[in-house]
Amino acid sequence: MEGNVKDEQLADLLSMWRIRALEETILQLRLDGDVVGSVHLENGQEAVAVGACRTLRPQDAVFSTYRGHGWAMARGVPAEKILAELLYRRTGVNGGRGGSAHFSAPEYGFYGENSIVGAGAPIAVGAALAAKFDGSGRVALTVFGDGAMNQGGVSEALNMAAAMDLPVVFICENNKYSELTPINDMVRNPDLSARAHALGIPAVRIDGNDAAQVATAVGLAIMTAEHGRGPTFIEAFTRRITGHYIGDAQMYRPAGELEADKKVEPIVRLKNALAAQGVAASTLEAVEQRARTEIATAAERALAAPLTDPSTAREHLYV
Amino acid sequence: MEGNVKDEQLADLLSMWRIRALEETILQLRLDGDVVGSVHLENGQEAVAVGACRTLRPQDAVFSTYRGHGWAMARGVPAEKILAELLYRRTGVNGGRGGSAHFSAPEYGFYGENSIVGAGAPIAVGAALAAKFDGSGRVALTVFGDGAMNQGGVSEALNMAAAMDLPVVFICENNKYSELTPINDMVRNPDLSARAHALGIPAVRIDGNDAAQVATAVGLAIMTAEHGRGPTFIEAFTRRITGHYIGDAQMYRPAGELEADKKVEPIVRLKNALAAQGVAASTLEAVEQRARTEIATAAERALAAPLTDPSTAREHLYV
Amino acid sequence: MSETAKLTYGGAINAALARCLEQMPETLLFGEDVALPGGVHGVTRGLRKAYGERVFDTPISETAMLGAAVGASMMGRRPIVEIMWADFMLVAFDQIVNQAANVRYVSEGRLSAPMTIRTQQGNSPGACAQHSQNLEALLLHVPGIRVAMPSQAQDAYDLTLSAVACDDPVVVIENRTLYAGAKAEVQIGGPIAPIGGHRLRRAGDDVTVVTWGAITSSVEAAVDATGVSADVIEAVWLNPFDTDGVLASVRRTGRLMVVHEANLTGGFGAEVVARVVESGVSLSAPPIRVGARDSRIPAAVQLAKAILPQTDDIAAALRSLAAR
Amino acid sequence: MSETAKLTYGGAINAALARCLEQMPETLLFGEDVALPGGVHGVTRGLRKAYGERVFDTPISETAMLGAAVGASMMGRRPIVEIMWADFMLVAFDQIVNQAANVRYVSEGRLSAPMTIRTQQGNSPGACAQHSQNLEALLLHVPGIRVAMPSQAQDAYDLTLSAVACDDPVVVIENRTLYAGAKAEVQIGGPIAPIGGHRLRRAGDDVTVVTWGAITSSVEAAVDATGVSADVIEAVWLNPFDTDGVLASVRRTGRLMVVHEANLTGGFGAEVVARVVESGVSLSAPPIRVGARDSRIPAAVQLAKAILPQTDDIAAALRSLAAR
Ligand SMILES: Cc1ncc(C[n+]2csc(CCOP(=O)(O)OP(=O)(O)O)c2C)c(N)n1
Ligand SMILES: Cc1ncc(C[n+]2csc(CCOP(=O)(O)OP(=O)(O)O)c2C)c(N)n1
Ligand SMILES: [Mg+2]
Ligand SMILES: [Mg+2]
Repeated sequence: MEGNVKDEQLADLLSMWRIRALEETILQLRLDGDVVGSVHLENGQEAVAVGACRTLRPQDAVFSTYRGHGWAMARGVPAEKILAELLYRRTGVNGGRGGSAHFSAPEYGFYGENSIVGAGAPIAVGAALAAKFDGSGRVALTVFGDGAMNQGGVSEALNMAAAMDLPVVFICENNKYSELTPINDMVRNPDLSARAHALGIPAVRIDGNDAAQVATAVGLAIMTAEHGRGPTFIEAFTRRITGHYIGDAQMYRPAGELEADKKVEPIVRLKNALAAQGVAASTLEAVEQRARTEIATAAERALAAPLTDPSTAREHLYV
Repeated sequence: MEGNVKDEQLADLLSMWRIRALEETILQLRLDGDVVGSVHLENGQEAVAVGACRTLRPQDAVFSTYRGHGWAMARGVPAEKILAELLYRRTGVNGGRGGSAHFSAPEYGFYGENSIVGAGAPIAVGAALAAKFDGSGRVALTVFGDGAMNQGGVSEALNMAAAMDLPVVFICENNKYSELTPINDMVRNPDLSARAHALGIPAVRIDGNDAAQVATAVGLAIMTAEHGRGPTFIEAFTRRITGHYIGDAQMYRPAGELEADKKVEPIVRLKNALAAQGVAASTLEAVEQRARTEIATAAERALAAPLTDPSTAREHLYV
Repeated sequence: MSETAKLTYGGAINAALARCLEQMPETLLFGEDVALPGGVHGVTRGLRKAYGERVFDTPISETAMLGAAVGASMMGRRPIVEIMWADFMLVAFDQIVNQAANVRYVSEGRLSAPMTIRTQQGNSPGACAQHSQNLEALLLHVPGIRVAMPSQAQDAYDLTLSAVACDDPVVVIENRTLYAGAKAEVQIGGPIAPIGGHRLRRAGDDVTVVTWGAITSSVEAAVDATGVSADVIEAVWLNPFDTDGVLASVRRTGRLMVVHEANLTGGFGAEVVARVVESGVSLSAPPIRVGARDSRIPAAVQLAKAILPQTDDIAAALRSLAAR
Repeated sequence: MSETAKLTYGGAINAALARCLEQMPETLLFGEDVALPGGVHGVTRGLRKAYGERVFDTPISETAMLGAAVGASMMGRRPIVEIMWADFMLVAFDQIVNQAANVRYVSEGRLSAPMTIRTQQGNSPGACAQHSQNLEALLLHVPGIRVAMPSQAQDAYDLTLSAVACDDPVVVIENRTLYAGAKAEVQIGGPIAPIGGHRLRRAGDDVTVVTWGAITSSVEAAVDATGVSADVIEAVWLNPFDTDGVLASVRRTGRLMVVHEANLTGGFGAEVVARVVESGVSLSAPPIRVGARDSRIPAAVQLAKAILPQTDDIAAALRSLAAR
């Protein structure tokens, strides 16, 4: 058991490093001008995606927000295809049509990012509804931010899933901010999970910087769904340790907050935990290195691929 | 004190009878073809409007739904003007432009019905927001049904009012049905007030067939607002003892339900209570008669008024 | 397998939905009050009983309903969702415009959203401003969705089937004033037609009238009353719109009139006019649009009449156009 | 009191908002991230500090925000609410179309909704399909609201003031690609103009080009590049639309072209074409519309270019029109 835990932790560490390296690579590509437009990184929030996605089964469907690169990767989408998407290459998951904030890769169970706050939740409810009839055993997982809880469609989705006992896992990544505004200024009751609870949905508040905790919660949610007991709501506390988007000067952060957040961010934390268990620094180093090498290779390949041909721009509007 | 209570009860009885007589008159006008289109009566729900409106102050603003004739009347809009509105007369509160389901009479503090489920709630929040700056001391009261709780805009309105401490009284008239569908089939947790509570809003569940209870709750809500403590949510249980709209065959009601509902409807109940306190049958009779006479006179006058001139149809689109 | 039945417009839709549920096991049918109560207009009566849980009632949550249709259709279901009044789409327009319409295109064809939205629109006597709008133009500016608008029982049947069978999102806009009209012979059970095309309701030489929706019957009445020799083209499919069919007629008649119940400014009539004149087809008179005056719709019947296009307005416009 | 200042487009809006807050005590300014952070594009920077609680941040609740604007304006406030992207209006379109637009008309003038919605729209490099739409046509089909669309700093200043001073709901559609452009001399502090009117950006004899929004500069570039002698009419107010101004020009030039960034079908260009041809003004060539191809907007810049109208497309259309 203990050995297993350590292996799992090392695997989580690798997954998180992959996402971190992906995001850092994207940042660099954006600063270099290879990637353009608005880009939302999830540095610091990796544990939620990693813990959730390692628990999901192949038949499950993930619906994320614009902050979705890491979710896609945790779901198994190759970094090269994600990077190629952001670089508008033919080899991108959608040939560049989705871009950073709106891509999908259904072949990996990643049903897409969404750039309308809260809009993924009702769509996930639909994917769960389909599961009621298609024998897939699918659970739909949708992730959104703390701010999204104030978007009416999310309330509607929660209620409909509850009323119909639909197999949905709602994950609210509470990273304390909605863009540049603290969530606690925008609500009276800072316990967002209470809203789900009030709708009759089992709701937990967990440490979202601990992949194992996320995995546990999602595992229970899947079982709940499998038993026909419908949705679960998970409020996962985490912190983004970058801006809301690339270029965000983060003036809204109180002094010292970012530094504090960086001390509890999931990679640092897990590294510390593993080191405390006696894992050698070189082993930990190697994990990071492996991830960085993978992503670097992926970036090279993505950059080398041809841009999607503009003559295809009008295809696929209709069947 | 006891005498006062009895006087108050007799006054409530008269107010409720006025609404009942109004609605019955409208029903007859609709069946006769004088009134056309979709009409939603509030028979059985009168105590909510009566209890709430006798507690409101002149500066307060009411926002109701399509089921709003009684709310308007309880707020002081003369029956004649309401009937004239439904009859598309020049003397109607909006000259017939609003009709049964969408009229307003701001001069009486009745800021209008709304035929989009839930849409009045955010607008009431705006009226309350204005009060924060205009020195009016206004409290905005918005009433909507149980079904409206599943409309996202209502959740948004509740949260915004809570987050900003705005003086709003949210009244949910839980009459068990949304059109032809039982609310309990559309939610998992039948306690709708829990949703407001989860947002940090004081929330009570009361007997909406008792005007005194409604008045008490609204009185407390107004005080809460006056103290700058923001919104209150009141779930008022009531029953409509007619169809959702005129013509609704009410096939969805279990056998015996309507009969049972009619035994606890507010007028019957209050009459019984007054009788038990020794009020003479003739006194109670006289109250009803007074209301019926008033409404009959109002209907006659409304019918005698000229139709709004069609040549005015294009006026007032813009300033 | 094709046979005929005497059906109202509403009955024809009911029959089409029954056939979809019967023959396409991936269909789902849901909306407010559609299942146990059979719909506020009775259009879906009996379907819950016949097809069980695939037909269900929803909370008053248009965003969740439409979102659920998007998600279920992405997974291969074929949801048919009812928005009780077109006006109510607007609380959830995001799920149509930003979500459903993007699924196929943005995913580069990897995903699709074969969902059908049934709704109904327009004024009926005494309906308030929030239950009277004709909103097709809003949908017709949105690439990625299809729009159909039947006004006769046969088309109601046929278009519903074509919409449900279509692999893209389709909005079928019905009209509640037609549901319980006279019964007509409806061919049922025949092959499902592909989407698109128009119906020629009158044939003539001097004017081309393009119209759609319930007002088509007023157009027919106006043509009959004036005796003007006119092609009356009912655009039962507005997207795809049969521009070629319209042009072929206008080339012959040299005169174009477009009639819709929606208000004039920004209505789809402008698009029809623009396409015709851009084509360079020669016109013997300037085209005319007839639509509601730009206004909100008052509940008062006598006021609404002054806003909405009446048969007489159409006839007058037709006469003046034919005379030029 | 009028003076000039060197301002960007965004700075001009900021100055106009500051003046509104200063001179009209009934104004309120709110939206997501507009107050403490000063707006995601920095347009509202400093206003919270200067005007306190009348400037505030809201939850991500467009329905509540817009509803709050409706309610506050009914009570005599003059709310200015920011919808960060026009695409986001669609989650709350009901509050604009079914609520704000109805207030004055349905109440027979007893109530009004003097609110201003500021939003911005259009594509910018890399923006996804849900952050790229040009949605003015949807608003322009809605009687009861007004729509303005400035593309230059001076107009951004002037129109914002006129919108806020207007006693009806006005949507001011800005464009984020313009916010941080070059500074221009802006006349500030002058009298507030009534709503309406157009701007003549180029004067010529052979073609009338009607356009609006950020694409106006592409139109100017195309006119300059081709050397075609053209009136370029920027319709900074789309509702009310200055039909007379356009007709006066077309009567002289005999040729009409309309250019917008929105996709063609159902765009407001159709309305402009329809009004002109209905007027009976004689044209020497069929009118031409240039707009985005009917498509969703891909994030990939090279694909978006193939969808959105480029200066070259406009120039080519202009040449061909002038040559006919
Ligand atoms: C309907 C809508 N409103 C506003 C926005 C603009 N917006 C994009 S992200 C964002 C903040 C979301 O905050 P949160 O839900 O906490 O997610 P986070 O970005 O923190 O992960 C906002 C307001 C949007 N995309 N959609
Ligand atoms: C957004 C919207 N969706 C649907 C409707 C149709 N509709 C009108 S009343 C109603 C039921 C409302 O039920 P409830 O909120 O319980 O109020 P009640 O009628 O019982 O007073 C529905 C679904 C509507 N008017 N608006
Ligand atoms: Mg957040
Ligand atoms: Mg109810």
